[in-house]
Amino acid sequence: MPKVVTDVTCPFCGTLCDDLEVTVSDDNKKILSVRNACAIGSEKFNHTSLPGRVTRPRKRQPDGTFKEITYDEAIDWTANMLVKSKKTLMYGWASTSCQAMSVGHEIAEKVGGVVDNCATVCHGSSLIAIQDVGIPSCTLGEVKNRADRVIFWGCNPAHAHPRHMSRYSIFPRGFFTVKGHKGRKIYCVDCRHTDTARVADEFIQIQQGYDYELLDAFRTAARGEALPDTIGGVPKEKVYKIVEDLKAGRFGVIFFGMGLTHTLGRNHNIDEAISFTRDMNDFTKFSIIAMRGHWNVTGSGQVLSWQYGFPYAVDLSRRNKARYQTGETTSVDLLVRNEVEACFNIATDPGAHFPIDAVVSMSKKPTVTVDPHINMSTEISDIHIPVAMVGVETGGCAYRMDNVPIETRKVVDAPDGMLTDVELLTKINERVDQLMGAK
Amino acid sequence: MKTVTLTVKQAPELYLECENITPDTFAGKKADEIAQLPAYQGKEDTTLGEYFTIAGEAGATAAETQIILKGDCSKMKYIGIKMTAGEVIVNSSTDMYTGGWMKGGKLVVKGDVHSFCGLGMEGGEFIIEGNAGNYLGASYRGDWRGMQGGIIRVKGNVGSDICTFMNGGELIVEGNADVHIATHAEGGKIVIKGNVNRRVGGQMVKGEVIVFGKIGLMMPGYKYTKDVDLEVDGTKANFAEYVGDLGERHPKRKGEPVYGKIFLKK
Amino acid sequence: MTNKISLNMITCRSIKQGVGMEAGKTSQKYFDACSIIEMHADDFKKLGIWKNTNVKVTSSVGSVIVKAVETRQDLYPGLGHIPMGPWANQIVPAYTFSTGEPCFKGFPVTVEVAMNEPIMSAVDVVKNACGLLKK
Amino acid sequence: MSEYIIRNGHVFDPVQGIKGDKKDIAVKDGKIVETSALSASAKQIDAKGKSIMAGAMEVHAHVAGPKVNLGRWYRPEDKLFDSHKTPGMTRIEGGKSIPTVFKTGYSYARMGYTFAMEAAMPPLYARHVHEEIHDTPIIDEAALPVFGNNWFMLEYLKNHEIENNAAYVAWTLNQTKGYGIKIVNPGGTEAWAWGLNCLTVNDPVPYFEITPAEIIKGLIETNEYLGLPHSIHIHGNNLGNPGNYNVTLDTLKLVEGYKAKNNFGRKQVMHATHVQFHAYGGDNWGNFESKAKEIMDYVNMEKSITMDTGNVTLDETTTMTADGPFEHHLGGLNHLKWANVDVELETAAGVVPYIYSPNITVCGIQWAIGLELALYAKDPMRCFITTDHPNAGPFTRYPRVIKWLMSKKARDAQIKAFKNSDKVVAATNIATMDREITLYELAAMTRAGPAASLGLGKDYGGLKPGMNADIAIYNINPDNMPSDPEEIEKAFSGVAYLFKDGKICVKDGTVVDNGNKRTFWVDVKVKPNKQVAHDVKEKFLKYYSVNEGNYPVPDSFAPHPYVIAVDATQ
Repeated sequence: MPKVVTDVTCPFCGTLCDDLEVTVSDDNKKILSVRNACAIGSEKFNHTSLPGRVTRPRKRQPDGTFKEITYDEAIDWTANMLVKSKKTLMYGWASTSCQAMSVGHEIAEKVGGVVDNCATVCHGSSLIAIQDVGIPSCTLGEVKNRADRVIFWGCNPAHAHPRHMSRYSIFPRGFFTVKGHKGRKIYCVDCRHTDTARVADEFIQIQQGYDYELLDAFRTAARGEALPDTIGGVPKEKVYKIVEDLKAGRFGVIFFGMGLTHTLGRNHNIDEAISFTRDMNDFTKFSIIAMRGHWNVTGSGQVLSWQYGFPYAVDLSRRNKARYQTGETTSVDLLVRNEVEACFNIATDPGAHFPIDAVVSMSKKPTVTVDPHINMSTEISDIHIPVAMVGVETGGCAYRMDNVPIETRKVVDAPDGMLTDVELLTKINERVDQLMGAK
Repeated sequence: MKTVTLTVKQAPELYLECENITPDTFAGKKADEIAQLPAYQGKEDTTLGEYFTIAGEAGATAAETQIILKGDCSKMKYIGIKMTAGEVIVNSSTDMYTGGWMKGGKLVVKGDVHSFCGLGMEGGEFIIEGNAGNYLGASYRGDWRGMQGGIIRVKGNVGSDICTFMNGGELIVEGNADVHIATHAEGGKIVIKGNVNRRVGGQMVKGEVIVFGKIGLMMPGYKYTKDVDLEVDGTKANFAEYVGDLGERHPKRKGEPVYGKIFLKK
Repeated sequence: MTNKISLNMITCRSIKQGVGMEAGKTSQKYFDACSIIEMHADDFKKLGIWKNTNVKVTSSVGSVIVKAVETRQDLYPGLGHIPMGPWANQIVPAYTFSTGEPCFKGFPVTVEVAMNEPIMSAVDVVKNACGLLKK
Repeated sequence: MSEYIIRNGHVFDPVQGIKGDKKDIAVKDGKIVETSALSASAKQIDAKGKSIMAGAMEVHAHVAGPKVNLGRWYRPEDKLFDSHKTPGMTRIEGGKSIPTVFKTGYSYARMGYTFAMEAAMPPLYARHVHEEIHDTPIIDEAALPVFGNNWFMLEYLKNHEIENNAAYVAWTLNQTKGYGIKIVNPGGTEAWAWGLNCLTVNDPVPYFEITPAEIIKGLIETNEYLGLPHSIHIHGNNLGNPGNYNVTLDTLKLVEGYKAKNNFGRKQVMHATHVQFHAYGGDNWGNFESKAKEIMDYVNMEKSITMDTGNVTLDETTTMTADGPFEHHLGGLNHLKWANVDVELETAAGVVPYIYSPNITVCGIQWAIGLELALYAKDPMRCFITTDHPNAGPFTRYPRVIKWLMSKKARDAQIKAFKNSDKVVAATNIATMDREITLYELAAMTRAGPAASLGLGKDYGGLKPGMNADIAIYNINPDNMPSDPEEIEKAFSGVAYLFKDGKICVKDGTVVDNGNKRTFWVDVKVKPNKQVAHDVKEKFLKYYSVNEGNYPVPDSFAPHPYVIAVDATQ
């Protein structure tokens, strides 16, 4: 008899929908169907049963091909690499459980690693901005229950967080928002007329790269000061009108994405958006929330913070202190400056998502990639160690984009003999202990 | 004043952390003691002696100590960090954090410096004969206390984010600057003899930025008030005065708001 | 005559890219979703090509061959978009302004027609850049 | 397990009324036993010239959870040049005002603490709180879920449905592995969700139309209906503002007519926390003054109250509280980075860095008020020492606070060091107070008292045979008290020995063992309640952003639980 697993958390994006229902075969081996997930989430669950899945570690041979090796061989090679390297980039962590991160950090502290997560190329700018000016924010349920002014700035949830609008931000009816979509005014600021812009009541098309100026204009307008005629292609009349509109709301929220974090100014764009939010609290209630990408990138930031006090790019290379400086201890900078000797990737794919100069630098160093699937990083690594998929084949804690922790669930068994991240890291940790004890 | 000369004998494989190269740490030490001072490369604990040939000796105090660095120091971090007195002269380029949290004395780099130099500087004189990277004279991440005092002079160009959260002191740039100048500043003075890309004085509360060349685009929160004659670093000229950032909060003095100011040479 | 235009380039997420990524980085879905450049109709005209033509996109750090397509996520003329992934990253400058965050959005590129040049697979485009591609 | 006999030390134990007498303490199987119960293999510890107390108990600190962690990561400057690893077995420690979990556990242990209460757990974030507790070494911990602005509670208490409210509280304690009922700015934090506040106990909460006074009384009744080990634990309305002592007195007086009902020996019905922030006179920052005496006159008389001080330590720190509107207000005063999180249906939290500068008169007055509260306290079993970590200062400053309390000389030196010492003296009574807290009183204020208030007095806070072997031995000799107050601070900074559950975890100020840390929580059995079950289901379906099935804290988050069972079905 097929079984239905309920309250399943989707391990794809930072929205972390936890209402999925997954039907699995009687023997716990196969996913038969997935309910309530978006197109991307469904694909993720289906991915477990795609043909050609690698289930054992592989080592690259001198001729460029990969040869299967045992887990023990892979663990030994990895531990030796970590112990030998003066400074190792230990990157990823965004698609694994908080429990796995904890073990990873223990290893990093021993071998002198720099622990960095995907925020480094995603919402790192947002974290820097929050470090500079703080952040007035709220949980997603607050948005659902109270928000009547919703701004999407430089983000496109219709594509990147598909169920965000229906679960939290535009359509749901909440306690004080019984009219749902009708009771909310939706704004979209973007340089493209995206699918998100199509559902907005007001679309503000901004010239790419002028967000900082436009946000400064919003703040200047909120204080009733004069503005130039246009700012980033937006007429000043429109700025004044929107600001008045926002002040008239009861509860406003700004969602922002990589349109701000990646664009010229980076942290400054978010800094200005947060400062605008702060200013608006003098007139009404206002919050701002980052649209975090990977499903547990927030979790990595949380665990690093309670263990070391920094949310990403944590340099433990001196082994007796934790340091942090974005632009120095961040992955892309470390790679491009050749400031590390080896790379350990886990639960993300820098090979696909780092600029090519960084990828080339990585390919020239001893590199191990731990990932359930073949990706661009595994193909340029010396060793690929496949593991069970967290959130599908094993559980563990994850943090949503608003920092709410939600437990992911195991719905099916991993292929026979495959290790989980926690098991693998624990074994690497033990091997590191042996090697370092032997020294 | 006594002089210690450090000559690079081998380049580090990665980057060498040289927080011990300061007059304060060297003070009272002979060459062989200085050679024993720790230096770091990742988890490798090493000594200055491994990477430098050391000659001469330090004075009894920091103020009586001069340090001269010869050879390529472009992969050396933290030179002159937290120095309170004395003199450091580097004949090449240096890496990050050169002159960070400097409190006094004089630091001269004859080449370029990388990012995060002069971070949180409180006093002293820092001269960069080449170019400087990003975050020169800024605050450490999260801190609201950037450059507090002292003077930094750059003969070449500077990168982005210079003097973020500046509260005091002075920066003079002979060349050009990239984006984000004096963001969140609450005091201090910046002079840029060349051009600036964009975003001068964003979210500035107080302080002055004087630009001799062009500003790519003025922030919308700035408004022109009047023309003024100023003497800046020995040059007399007529400048257009702008006040702002009007989107930011401003303290009041005698009931009148105090703004940040940009002076643009006419 | 090879025609060439200059664009301001951004690289962003798309739902197809998301689905493709989860289907597998070596899948056809991923290839179709990411080995493309989206441009405004005016830029197609300026370049003198029909949609679905291969083009070579070059930035300060490198070049990549992708297919030029039209999009629902309307761009304004002069703005180009390649979905984030290995193709886009061939041309993304790694400079981070000391923030850790490379220039994923807002860097200048040139686009020229490359009708007959093949688009490399995801793995090959990365391996090629790293000198690991056995030819 | 090992056996120990601690010989020749001066014992301070209010549980047994031992006031510094020389007495041997025997330890076996994690418990304190009669010396006769030891075998010949017991290890000897010589405590000659030292003072022995039970392990200290932190009654109120923000040490784990979402706002603490936000405070950590959004203040990298708090770790700048302050991250280190002491040689030996410990992990990297860091953070001046908001230490990492490793530093938190080690620091408490080094000062002789064996238990800490996380003072505010938003139920929705309970898993986060427990993940941090799990990673904090050595010390036992518990967490108080916040109820003072919870929608279920507001609706039940508006109609005075105590039984329903009690069933809901019991359900939440079970779901969150919580310890008791915390109230922060009752009603005011819900008002803050609309940018408003409740500044007196009679300001109605928007939409819900209930007053803070009704909330507090309803929760006292709920607490006593259930018979929980701890009483309600309250941070009242209008924290931090000049003239707020009247609101504080109004809040305290709400206990009148209530009696504690429980099986844990707890006597109070209200624990008022960080009273320093609630004992302000004047009506602006210019005429700001101490009302510590007025507050303590009432507390000394009303036996149904316990309290903690919230001592200002004169450091740069990071304020954090579920009192969202207060943090907004504070951010507006000092313009430092303001963070806020509103939590759906439950609470909010704010974080703002703050510098208590000895050059600022108000900070000096706040410093004095905190000390005055303890010095006016007639019953040290009801007045506990805290810094409301990290709000009035980091808990790592306890040795300094103890120094000030134990030495008038130290207080006078600090008063003299203030930039405007005359103004501080004029607005307070501190300069005229001669009382010096004794070691015996200190043991009550930091051990026996908090243990009794938390309902843990049977096993903790004392050194009586049968009690848990949590023991701190300090390098301080009551027969030869140091004339230099700095020696007091030094003695309390690093224990000679710390026993946790009968195991030596700290020796000579150095951590030698990670102990076996436990998570305390209260499991209350109530009669089945269909109404509440229905309401829970409905609220999750309609208003929460997570499924009901994903709300509880799994057992794996507290692998070493100390579960206190309460039967409220009678």
